[in-house]
Amino acid sequence: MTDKITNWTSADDAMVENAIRRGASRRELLKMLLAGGAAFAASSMVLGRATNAVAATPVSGGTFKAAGWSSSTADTLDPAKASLSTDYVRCCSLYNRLTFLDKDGVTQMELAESFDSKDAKTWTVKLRKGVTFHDGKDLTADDVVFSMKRHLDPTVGSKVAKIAAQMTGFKAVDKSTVEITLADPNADLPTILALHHFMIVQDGTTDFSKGNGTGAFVLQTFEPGVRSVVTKNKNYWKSGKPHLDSFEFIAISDDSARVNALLSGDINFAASINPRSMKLLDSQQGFELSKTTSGNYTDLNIRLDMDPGKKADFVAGMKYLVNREQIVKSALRGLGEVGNDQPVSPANVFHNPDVKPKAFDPDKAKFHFQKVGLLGQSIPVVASDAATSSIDMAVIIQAAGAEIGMKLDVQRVPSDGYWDNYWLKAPIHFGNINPRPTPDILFSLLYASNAPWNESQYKSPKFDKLLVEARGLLDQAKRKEIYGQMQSMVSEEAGTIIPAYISNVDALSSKVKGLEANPLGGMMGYAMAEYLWLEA
Amino acid sequence: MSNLVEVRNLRIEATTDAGRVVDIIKGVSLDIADGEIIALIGESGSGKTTVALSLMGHARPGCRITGGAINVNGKDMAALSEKERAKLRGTDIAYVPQSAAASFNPASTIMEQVIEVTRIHKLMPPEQARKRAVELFRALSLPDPDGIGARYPHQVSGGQLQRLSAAMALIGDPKLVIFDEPTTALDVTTQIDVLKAFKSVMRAGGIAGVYVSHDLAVVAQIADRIVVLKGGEVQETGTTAQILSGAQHPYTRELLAAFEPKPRQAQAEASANQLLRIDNVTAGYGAVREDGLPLIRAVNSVSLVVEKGRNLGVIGESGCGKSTLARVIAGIHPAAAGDIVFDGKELQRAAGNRSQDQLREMQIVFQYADTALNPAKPVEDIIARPLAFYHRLDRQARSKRVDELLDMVRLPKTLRYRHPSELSGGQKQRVNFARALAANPKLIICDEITSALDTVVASAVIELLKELQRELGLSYIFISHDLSVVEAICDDIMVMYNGERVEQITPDKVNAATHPYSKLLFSSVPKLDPTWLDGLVRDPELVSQYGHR
Amino acid sequence: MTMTRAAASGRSFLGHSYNLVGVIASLVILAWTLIAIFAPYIIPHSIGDIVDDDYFGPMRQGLWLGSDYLGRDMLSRVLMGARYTVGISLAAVAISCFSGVVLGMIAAVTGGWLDTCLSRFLDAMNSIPSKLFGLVVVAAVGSSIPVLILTLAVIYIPGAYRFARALAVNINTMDFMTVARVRGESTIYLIGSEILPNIIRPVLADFGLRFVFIVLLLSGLSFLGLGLQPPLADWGALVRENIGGLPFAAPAVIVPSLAIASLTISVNLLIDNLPKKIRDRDA
Amino acid sequence: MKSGILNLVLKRLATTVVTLLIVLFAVFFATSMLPGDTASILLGQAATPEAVAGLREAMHLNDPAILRFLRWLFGLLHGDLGTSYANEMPVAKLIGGRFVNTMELAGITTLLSVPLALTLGITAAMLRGSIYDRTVTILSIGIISVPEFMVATLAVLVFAVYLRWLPALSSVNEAHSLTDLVRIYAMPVITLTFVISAQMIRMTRAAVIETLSTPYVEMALLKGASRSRMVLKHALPNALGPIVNAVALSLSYLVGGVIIVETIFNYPGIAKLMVDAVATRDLPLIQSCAMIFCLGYLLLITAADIIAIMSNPRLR
Repeated sequence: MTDKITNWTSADDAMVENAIRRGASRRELLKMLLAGGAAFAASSMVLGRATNAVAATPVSGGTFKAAGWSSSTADTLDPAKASLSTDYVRCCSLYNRLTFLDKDGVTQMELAESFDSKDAKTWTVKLRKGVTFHDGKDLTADDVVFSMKRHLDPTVGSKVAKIAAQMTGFKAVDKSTVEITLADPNADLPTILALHHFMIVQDGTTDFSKGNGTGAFVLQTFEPGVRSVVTKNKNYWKSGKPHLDSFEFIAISDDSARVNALLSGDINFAASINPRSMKLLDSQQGFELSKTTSGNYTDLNIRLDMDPGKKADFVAGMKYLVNREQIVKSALRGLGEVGNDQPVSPANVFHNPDVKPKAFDPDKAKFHFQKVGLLGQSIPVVASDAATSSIDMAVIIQAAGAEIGMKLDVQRVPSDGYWDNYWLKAPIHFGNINPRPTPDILFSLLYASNAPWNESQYKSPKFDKLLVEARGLLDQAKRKEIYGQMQSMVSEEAGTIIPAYISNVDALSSKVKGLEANPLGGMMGYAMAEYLWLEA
Repeated sequence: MSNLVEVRNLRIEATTDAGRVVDIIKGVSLDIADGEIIALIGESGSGKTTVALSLMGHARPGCRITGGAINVNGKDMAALSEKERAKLRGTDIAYVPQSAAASFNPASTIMEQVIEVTRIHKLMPPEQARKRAVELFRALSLPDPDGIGARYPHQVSGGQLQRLSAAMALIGDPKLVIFDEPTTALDVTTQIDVLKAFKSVMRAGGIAGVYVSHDLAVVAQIADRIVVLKGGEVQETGTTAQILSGAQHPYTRELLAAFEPKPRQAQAEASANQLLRIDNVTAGYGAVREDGLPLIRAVNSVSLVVEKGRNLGVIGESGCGKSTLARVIAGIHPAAAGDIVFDGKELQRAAGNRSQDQLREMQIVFQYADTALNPAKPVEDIIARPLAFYHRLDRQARSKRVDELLDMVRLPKTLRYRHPSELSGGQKQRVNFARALAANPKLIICDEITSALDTVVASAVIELLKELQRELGLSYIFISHDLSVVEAICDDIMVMYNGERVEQITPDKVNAATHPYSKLLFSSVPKLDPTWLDGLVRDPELVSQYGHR
Repeated sequence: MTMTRAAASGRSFLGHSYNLVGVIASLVILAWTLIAIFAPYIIPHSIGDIVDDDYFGPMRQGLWLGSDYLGRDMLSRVLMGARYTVGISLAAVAISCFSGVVLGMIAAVTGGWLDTCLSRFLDAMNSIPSKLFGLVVVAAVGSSIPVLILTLAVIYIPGAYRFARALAVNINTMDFMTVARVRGESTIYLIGSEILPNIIRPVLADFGLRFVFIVLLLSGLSFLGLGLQPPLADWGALVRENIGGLPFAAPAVIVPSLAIASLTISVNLLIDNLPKKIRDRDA
Repeated sequence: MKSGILNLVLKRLATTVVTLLIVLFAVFFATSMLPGDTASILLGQAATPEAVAGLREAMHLNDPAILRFLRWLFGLLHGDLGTSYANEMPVAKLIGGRFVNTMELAGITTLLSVPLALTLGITAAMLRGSIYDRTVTILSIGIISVPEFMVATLAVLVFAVYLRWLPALSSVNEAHSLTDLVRIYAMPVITLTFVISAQMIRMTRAAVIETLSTPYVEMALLKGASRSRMVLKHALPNALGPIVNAVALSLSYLVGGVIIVETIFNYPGIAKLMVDAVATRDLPLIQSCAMIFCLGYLLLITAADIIAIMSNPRLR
């Protein structure tokens, strides 16, 4: 239950209290909340928190069955190759990372005991003692070095090869200490190593289908594209964990089929349910919704180096044309928060709330479009299912454009091959960015002049200088001030419009306890298996 | 009750496509005494089969028994329920179908089907039924009576199937047996054996019978009394002798007239030029052997000559290769060996390589007009097509010529807008012929064109052919298994047996044929005299060598 | 597949006998075709507009068929959907039946090696499941209306070919074909004037049946996300995107399914009750 | 007589091989036209040029497609289906479990739908023109006209969500007891039975009606046979040819056409595997699945022909 909800005021709290006293039914409550404009639909969430404030003590035992939304023959247990939620969940249950992000986005230690560095360039990592792999071998520095080095080898095809490139040297000082040297200073190294891809595997592993890690569960069966079953790791180094005996993870691509599976009791947990199925869940007893604003967003990119993005007025006009509230309400069914065209989400400690997005103003938009003579021309906008809800957003913007005589031609393209053929290439297209733990990763990945994923080709030397300066700073207050300034620059000057941060909603049966929000994504940053338990 | 069967003004109606209701049987009454065999005579469409079937209380789909009484063996079939009628079928009254080949279920053995009546009505245990069946097979002089039961219908000849269907009818010891034109589909020689078998079995069991047919000669051999039907009404009844000697009703007289041999006018003598000559032509089916001849040789080195203005008749039983010969001459089925000379010029074997004029001058007319005329096109288009194709006539000229052609074949002009399915058998064959004439041919090959027609209609068509020959100087090759038709029109007759030409004679020397097979063939044609069948004595050795055992 | 005519009274008109079921069915089909033609002019809202703040809204004044999952007007989307479902399916079935029948007749008349290799090839095509074939094609060239029409047409050509060839082979053995061939007629004449008139009636019945299969396959493809591009949507896509409304019987999912059913059922009924030519003018 | 069937089977095997080759070449040609390749799709957003190049090297995707296809074909002769690009597992292992699932579902559906369809078809033909006949015809027309995902979703909603009698998913690996098996297979089998039996009913009814109008059936009537004896003993054996053909066509749908049912019930069958394979451009997997569909179709057609021949002594 997220207890850190940004726009939840005490007035709303009072409203809920007296509603319960009057015996308001769940349906009325939902209507009241929606009408009240609070961009927060999952009333059961609130109900959950208000009634059983005292969390019951964890119960051990039971089999937990969860369903994600996509799987294929390309499923893998190799953390470096993990490409989607299904892979992350399985890796989290089998392996551990050096560090992890807790529900407040603060970096906590896991396999590492301590991270220290004087100049943020060379880091010494002390490993925890007494940690063993599933096959009984002890965790040593060599395993960490092997796990880090393999990201640089192109034949591995690691998803974070670019981020790992900045780590130039790894040395096993002794059995339980590792020294990491960076190309240039980066204060966020501990947070970076909390990414799922940096899970620690045993030295020399080539066949990852065994899932031999140090994690809370041991692999029982794995059929790519079908299912995986893991069982409790008796001698797990975290005492008292995990609570579950066995955890099965499958994937159901059809949204309504996934919800129906939950409702019929076949599965206890349905990840990332479609906003349209919300109404159905609401009418059933015994089910909860868990909403997390994790920083995942779908953005509309207008390339500044190509027509029509070249004309500043066009970009400004488009920013006025985007009705952010309607997108959150209709496209995301209220499960999201209005965005201010910059990548650092409210869930991140460095978020700068003072940066205000441009209000929805069709007339101003029309004025800008007329100035550059683009009114009435048909402008192609590429969207796809690959970028969540991008089609619904495109249709809403298209409808708004039609009102003022602006013809936006929405072209929906198939999802396979989208990132390869259309993303970063089409003049106006939608993208989708997964959450990243630190503003430094986000900015260097997306907005730096030489950024590999510079979606709108935003080039600003001043911005690049600030980026490098902030990276090496160890003083958090100064860094927050610089990152705040960078966020307003991006919101003003870049060609990328971020209408909203998408909240990830998972649905679960009331018997499942222990679930918390996490900035790295739904299902407690995919690591829920370790923390959940099943009430009798 | 002296009569086994008493039918009092039976009325049956049928509903046509457009829902119009038409009376097809208008008040028929007849009686059948015990052990008596009566014949129902009439052209196709006269209602004779419908009346016969009504004796079993059965009406074909679309028809309904609406009035009158049908007392059979004391029970009124019209009044009984379907269940009760079913009890009588096969036990009291049995049925012998027209084409036995189609009436046997291809998927089960002959014995099973023959003894099925005993199993349906639980008359006797299966073992006893089998023994009874074998006795009947022997009585019907079927070959290998013990073994034939195990075979499937397609492994047995048409004649044998016909006799097996009789066994099937008799196994239930019926009081009355209905024979529905059982021998029409058979060759003349086989017909004799079948009729002999029927007659002996019926007489031995003293069973009453109804023999439906359109062939007066056949009926004369087997029936005691004859009922003549036309348009669903009884024209005349009487004993066989009365009908044959002094028939009153004009229609009956017409039937009898069709049997007298027509006086033949003197034909143009063997004129000098030969229209068509073929020299030892061989053709057949199946894989071609190394000597270039096909495995199965249907036509075996046959030679013949057709003079201008004279007709050649080709006669033989089914399977003797006469149709294949016709197709070889027309080029439809290219010959494997031998050459064909037409109007002095050597013809290519396959029609495809012949010149358009050669194709035009030689036309072929087929037996079944239903398949020879395109059902989807009106008569005028069918006749006009050769005019457009060969003579490039424009619309008016074609339309005028079509009218002339319709007159030539004695058809009313109003027929031109009708589709073939709306014409009678005779009319269809005339349209078929008009199409051939449209090409102004020199030679017309007629392949069994009258076999599917009633005797009366057939003789009319023959008359037409003769007139046209006189007017247009045509010559015909007339192929048939029916001697009387060939005698009526042809100047020379060629007899074929087993793919070979056994003899060529002129019509007047028919009785003085030399080759044994021709003798057997010509002697098997039934005569109007009722005692002919009993008196017929056939050289057994001849029959065994040439007849279809 | 003949259904007895006893049920309906037979009225005759223009030389054909009609019956009640056949007439009703053809009226329904006519209605949908007219809607398909005049859809753009009669729809109250454009199909992209969001007109209702709530989603899966009930039927009411102004929004006669309720609203869909985004709050768009269902009536206009169904009417425009008719244009795509009927239009695309009709175009596809026309192409597939035309080419299937022509190929079938040519194969039957020429026979020999052309017949065998054509049959072999099209039989092979038949073995690839239709939805997967659609998937591969759309994945290769993207999904636009012409691509959809061609894909649907190609999927059903083998079926039309086999059906027409069987009929034509039957007609080919008839004597009037032999007479025409001996006359030296060309293959085109044999097909056009001799065979086609005889097999046109069963081919029309097959045409109707294939139309139904194509409508269903189109909605199947939409289910797999391979159908039309938003905001365009044929009925199958409408059912697919509003499937979320099924649990509480939202009109948004019920109406398009009824539309599909009404069209396919009436086509099926029409096939079984085609007007019969009156042929009882006795000689 | 036996030689009749033997050379038919041999001739049919020859055509099967030829057809199979045609299909494999057609599928190869289609897949080679697909944009992008396995490497770029697997890397997804992280697909930088050198990462893609590195992965292609690892998967040896660099040699030309035609060569890879021929190597797969050559491997096929030795019964080796090649290794999947996406996860380096042998294709046979990937397909193995799913093939069994598809066959199980197809088998159970056949056992249920074929007898049902035949009885309905035959009885409708026997009682032609009656109320029963018309209801069966209208029902079969109705069922044919409803898209299958409607049938499936409705079934799930009614039986799984509201009534909770049956599981919404068919997790086949939890079927330990017979009751489990029945519960798990109930829903997909019911849906599939709906989808394929309608067509079979119509075909059976038409075939039986046609044979009922033949002379030998009328002969049986004239021998006093009852209506049921006429149909079962005389009409049906001769109508077997077209009926068996229709059944074969419907069953071939069960192998490849059930992608929608598999998606809704999350049933791990081959159709979904083929969809994944196309999405990841996994050439060996696509070819193997296409081969299975083609073989399934051809074996069914051959079986239908053999049964038709056995039932008709004239051809035997």
